[in-house]
Amino acid sequence: MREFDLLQPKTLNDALEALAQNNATIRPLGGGTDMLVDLRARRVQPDTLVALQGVNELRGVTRANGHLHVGASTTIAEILKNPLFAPFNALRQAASVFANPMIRNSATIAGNIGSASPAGDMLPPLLALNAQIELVSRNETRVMPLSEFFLGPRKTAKRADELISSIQLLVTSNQSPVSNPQSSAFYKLGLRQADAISLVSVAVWLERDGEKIRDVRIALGAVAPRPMRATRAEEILRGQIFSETNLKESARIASTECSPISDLRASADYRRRMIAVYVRRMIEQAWQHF
Amino acid sequence: MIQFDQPNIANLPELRQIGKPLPRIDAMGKVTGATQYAADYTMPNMLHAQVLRAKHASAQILRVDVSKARALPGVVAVLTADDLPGAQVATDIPGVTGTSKRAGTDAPILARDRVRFMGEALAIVAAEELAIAERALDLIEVDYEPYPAVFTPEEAMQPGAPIVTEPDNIVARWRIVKGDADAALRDADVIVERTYKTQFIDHAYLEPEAGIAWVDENGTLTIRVSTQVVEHFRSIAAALQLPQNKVHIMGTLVGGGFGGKEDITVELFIGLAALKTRRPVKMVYSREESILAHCKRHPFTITHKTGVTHSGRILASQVNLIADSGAYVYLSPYVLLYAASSAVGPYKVNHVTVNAYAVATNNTFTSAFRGFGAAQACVAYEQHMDEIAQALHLDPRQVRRVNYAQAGDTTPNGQAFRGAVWLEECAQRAWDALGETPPPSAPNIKIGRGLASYMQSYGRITWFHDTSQAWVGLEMDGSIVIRCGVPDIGGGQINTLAQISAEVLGVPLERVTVYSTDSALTPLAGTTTATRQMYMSGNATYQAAMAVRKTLAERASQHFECEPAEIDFADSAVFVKSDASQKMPLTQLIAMCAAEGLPRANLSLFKAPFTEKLDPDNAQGDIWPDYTFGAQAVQVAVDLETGEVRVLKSAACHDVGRALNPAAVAGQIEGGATQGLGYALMEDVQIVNGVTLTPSFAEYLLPTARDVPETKTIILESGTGLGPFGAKGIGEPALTPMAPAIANAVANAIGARVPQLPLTPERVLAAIDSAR
Amino acid sequence: MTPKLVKLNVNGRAHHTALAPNTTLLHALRDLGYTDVKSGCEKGDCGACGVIVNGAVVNSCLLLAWLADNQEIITVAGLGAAAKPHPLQQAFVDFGAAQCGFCTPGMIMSAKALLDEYPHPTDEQMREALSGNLCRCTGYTRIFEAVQNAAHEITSD
Amino acid sequence: MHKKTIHLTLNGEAREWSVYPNELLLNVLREQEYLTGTKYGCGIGECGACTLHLDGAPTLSCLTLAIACDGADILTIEGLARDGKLDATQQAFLEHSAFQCGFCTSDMIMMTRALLNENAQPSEAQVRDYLRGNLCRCTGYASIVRAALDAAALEKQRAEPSAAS
Repeated sequence: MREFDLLQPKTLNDALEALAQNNATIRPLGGGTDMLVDLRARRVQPDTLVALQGVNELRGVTRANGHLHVGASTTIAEILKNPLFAPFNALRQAASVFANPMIRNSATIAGNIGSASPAGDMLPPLLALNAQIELVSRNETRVMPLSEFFLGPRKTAKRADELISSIQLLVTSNQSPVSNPQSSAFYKLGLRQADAISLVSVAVWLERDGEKIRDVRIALGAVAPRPMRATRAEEILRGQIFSETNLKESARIASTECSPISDLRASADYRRRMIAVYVRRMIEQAWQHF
Repeated sequence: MIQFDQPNIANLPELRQIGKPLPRIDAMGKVTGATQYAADYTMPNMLHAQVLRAKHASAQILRVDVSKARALPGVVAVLTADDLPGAQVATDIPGVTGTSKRAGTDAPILARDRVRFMGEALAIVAAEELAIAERALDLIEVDYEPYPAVFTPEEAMQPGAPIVTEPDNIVARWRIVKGDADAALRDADVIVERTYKTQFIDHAYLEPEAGIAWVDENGTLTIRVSTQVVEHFRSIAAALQLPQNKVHIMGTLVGGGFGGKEDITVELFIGLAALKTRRPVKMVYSREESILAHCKRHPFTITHKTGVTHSGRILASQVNLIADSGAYVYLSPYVLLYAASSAVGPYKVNHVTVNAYAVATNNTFTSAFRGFGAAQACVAYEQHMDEIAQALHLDPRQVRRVNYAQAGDTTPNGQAFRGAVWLEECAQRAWDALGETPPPSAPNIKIGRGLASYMQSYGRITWFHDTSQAWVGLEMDGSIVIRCGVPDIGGGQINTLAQISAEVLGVPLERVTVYSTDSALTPLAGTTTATRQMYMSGNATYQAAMAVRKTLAERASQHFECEPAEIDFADSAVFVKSDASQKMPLTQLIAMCAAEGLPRANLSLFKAPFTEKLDPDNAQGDIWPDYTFGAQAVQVAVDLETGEVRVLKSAACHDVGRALNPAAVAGQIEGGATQGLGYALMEDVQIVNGVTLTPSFAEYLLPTARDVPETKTIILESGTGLGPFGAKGIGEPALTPMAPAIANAVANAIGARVPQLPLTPERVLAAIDSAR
Repeated sequence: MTPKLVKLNVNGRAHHTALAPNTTLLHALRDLGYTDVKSGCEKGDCGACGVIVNGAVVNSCLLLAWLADNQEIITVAGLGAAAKPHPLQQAFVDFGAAQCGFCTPGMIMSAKALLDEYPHPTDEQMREALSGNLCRCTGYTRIFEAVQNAAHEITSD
Repeated sequence: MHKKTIHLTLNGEAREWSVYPNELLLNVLREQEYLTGTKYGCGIGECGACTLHLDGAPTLSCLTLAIACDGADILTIEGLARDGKLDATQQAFLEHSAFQCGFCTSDMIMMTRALLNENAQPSEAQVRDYLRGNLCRCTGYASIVRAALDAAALEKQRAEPSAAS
């Protein structure tokens, strides 16, 4: 494997200092489940890695001010186990089919986001849940919608001197009299039953108002250079009665909004078709959850 | 779960350990991590080797400059073709293909002027550390000039196609003629003609290829290697120009073989490096290297043209087979023979013509893989049986039933089936084990069922004149020592020998130790290939143990004053069958024999049936000692909107003759079926224009624990096998029928057929579309 | 690339060993003699290198050894030996769950982590827990039997 | 206890060793350099099996601290043959089969080499006296003494090639 120096800061300040001092060949290291594979394959060639494992500020999941703050180092396994994630069904479903249990014990939420693979399993549910991402550097902290974070395959809005510090999700309660019930669902279509890379993935989030879909977000994975929202497909449903016709039309529109490629796993045409099938199925599933 | 049935056990002797699912003697080492595999051995002063591999599928090599690599501190040797003039890997079986070996058959150890597939070896680096060896590879400069290439057998057979290996691209052909198929087709009520395709697949043993080589103080090159064939010491000696008695292969327990460790892997690279550096040299393939550069299963295109009567009786078959041999020949001629000879399956067909070709291309070379051509043939003939039934509007099981071969019927080569041929019995039981068809779980789900019967030989080609040897001895404390050159690749090869000797000599299994897999120190037992070790080395061990038993029984009969036939052995004691009070510890008898100089050990050689080569005009003649028969039934659920397939249930029924260890037999059947499931649904080494698109386990998909269905394994015991206690081989047969059974089940569910493996969701959906 | 002295606590024994920053835990353990930890793919696809670090089963090929400094590591050899095997190990022997044996160490570690979390796992939980460990020989059926029987054995004690 | 870095020449090549103060030269050679030709026989200087040349002098490596070898020139049995050609002492031991089990052979050869460096024409008595600290349990020394004497003659012959022809 490539030679590099490994820094093991104990505080966020030290980590950010290290990133600020160094040039572009420094990279943060989370769970390592992507980074070590990339290092072996020479897809990345850093001179220095900053291991975030020992930085306590990046750990922990807390609920405050109506939001869930998910520390960057939160592992995928923790998303499955921690009851605080219970309201976020799509995120749980994605975590449950994320790679395999061993990888889940190491891989972190920020690592999956930072890798910015178009097929990253956690990304569509986070988009559908309208997650905010917090980026920190020595000089500033900025928060942006996750939808603005992904720029292209493995390209993000994060600068080399920045770290993902947390993800924030809006928590609402189905018991609350002031908010409408909400539901979400996720599916990954792969070529086997476990530990598969997605051919397509679909996450949806619904807010219900009687027989109407008050609000909806649809996010797609592996069918564009970056994980994407199918906003035109959402428009078909938003504020409308939940109906078979609307559902089918929305699914059809979603399949035209994406821009998949053909590769060794499937053709672009097949992927488009599967987007239509699974957008419809996931909306049905989320609706049935109410 | 194993169902266990013994319908024909009356002719078998009383057995105390054979037939019991005893824990294997190699198991404890494996579950505690104590077992040392090839990559686990280190030696003082050891170097690490790495191989530079070609980055083009077809190119002339203009220049290989290793000077910078040699200059890197820590690099001890960099070897290229110039360091080993003339050295070649023999890829034909020496001395058995007879007449003249085809030109261009051998593969270079390191390419000199030309590379023929992407991944071909160009140079070997040996360095003090693995990281240094890897860095040195980057420093080797190679200039290529692209050379015309061909990537499909169909193109490679065209006149004017680029020649991959001289003199032409057709590296092997077989033409089998039995009866007059042309004439018989004219009498048929219906003719069904279909084409089926299979893909490249990878053995994907969990243990990558590995070995360590050193030259001892006597100049003997010793190679400790993960291999199915310790007899490679002979071809290694030839390639490295050493006397055969100066190459010593010490095998290890092998972390999975499946045919992929049948050809030479690291041996010549580390052997050469050790000879040059006079230091121990270790090499372990990366997973990517294993997938990219070692042999694959042959893809086949198989066309059946079959004439049948309205009642489903097959009158004649014409079968064409084309196999992709990749860039070198290796075992292609034999893989092709297995496929050609089993082209019409276990059915009685009086008029058969088979034309089979193995064709060189600039793809990764192909060679042995569990099922060895016969598995590919089964993918075609069993799907074809269902398509015949469909054409005739008959139940596929009925069409099989009227055509199943019986004992005395012959293969396309004219070889008669012997012993029990329980095709119908196996098919019925496998089918019944599926139980009731459940209702679909959703409106978009269709449930389908499929069946496949098969025949698969066990034992090597009989004109190879196969033999095996084993040495069995009793120690003074009553423990048993077996010495046998058998490589254990995980199928329980060693345990089988232990269990046989334990049975014959009445000693508990755990008191048997097997010394195995050493070309210099254990009697040569032949390859762990061709489903032959239980049959060959099992019989050799049985013979040797029986010889020891005979000596001991005679001495005991003197002591007890009875006939030797009255003596029996059990629980480390010897006794008179009719009078249990007449008994002594086995150790006492051993001591008596030792005091009198009577032998307590025996070296025995077992010979398979020997035959002459096939008639060159029509390929008539015997090819194998015997066949295993069985059937696989599966139930699948297909999503009609997405093409996703889930196998819900799998039921296998095989007549194994005699299950020496039912747990081990069931393990073979379940593991083989799971490989067949991968073959059917997800495994695919995609080589496009010579480039492997699936270089790791992220792209090359194996079935996981979640992919295997509810599984039923039914073991039948006809007792008519040629192995010890009437056993038949089950290693390869276990895999063979699974893929076509799944293909038939999917076709049954969707009313259309995907003629190309694997059945990806996309292909299945396309077939569903076509049926609409 | 300066090596650093790392303390690896493996199966209850402390090792102080100088390691370069790019050494994976897999190679560090194998170099220390823990060859029961197998290398099958070096990219987290096969699970043969599975070990338990601080209670969680991970791919040791994807963990830099420095990050395991001072952590508690358990390999299959640490679960038990022939003289006193762990119930999982005994069950793998008794039910014929090991064929070639190369996936067995990682498989048992995943099974161990499973039973630590779910003493009576459902079939679903078991299959999911083992889904990162590829086996090419057994077809998993015998492994499932062994794990369920070991679960029974452990909880009935 | 801290390791110290030392530099030395081993069989003609420069070496940098990092050694603890209590490490024996014998062990460093065998375990770090994998030069196992130098043997462990008793650990207390009674048998001579660990003999090598330290700055030209025959030395018991089991009684020598490695850390004391900073700047030293060490020759072991592995460094004796040059350019693929056996040293005269090795050639003589080979021709006289001056070994049985072979375990003392390295040290006997290294001692003979040292002897010839000091005295190109030793008498039998001088040979026996020189080798008195090196034990052999197999040969009874007769063949070793013959080999040592012959080595002297062989070396003389090699030095005067014309006289040999």
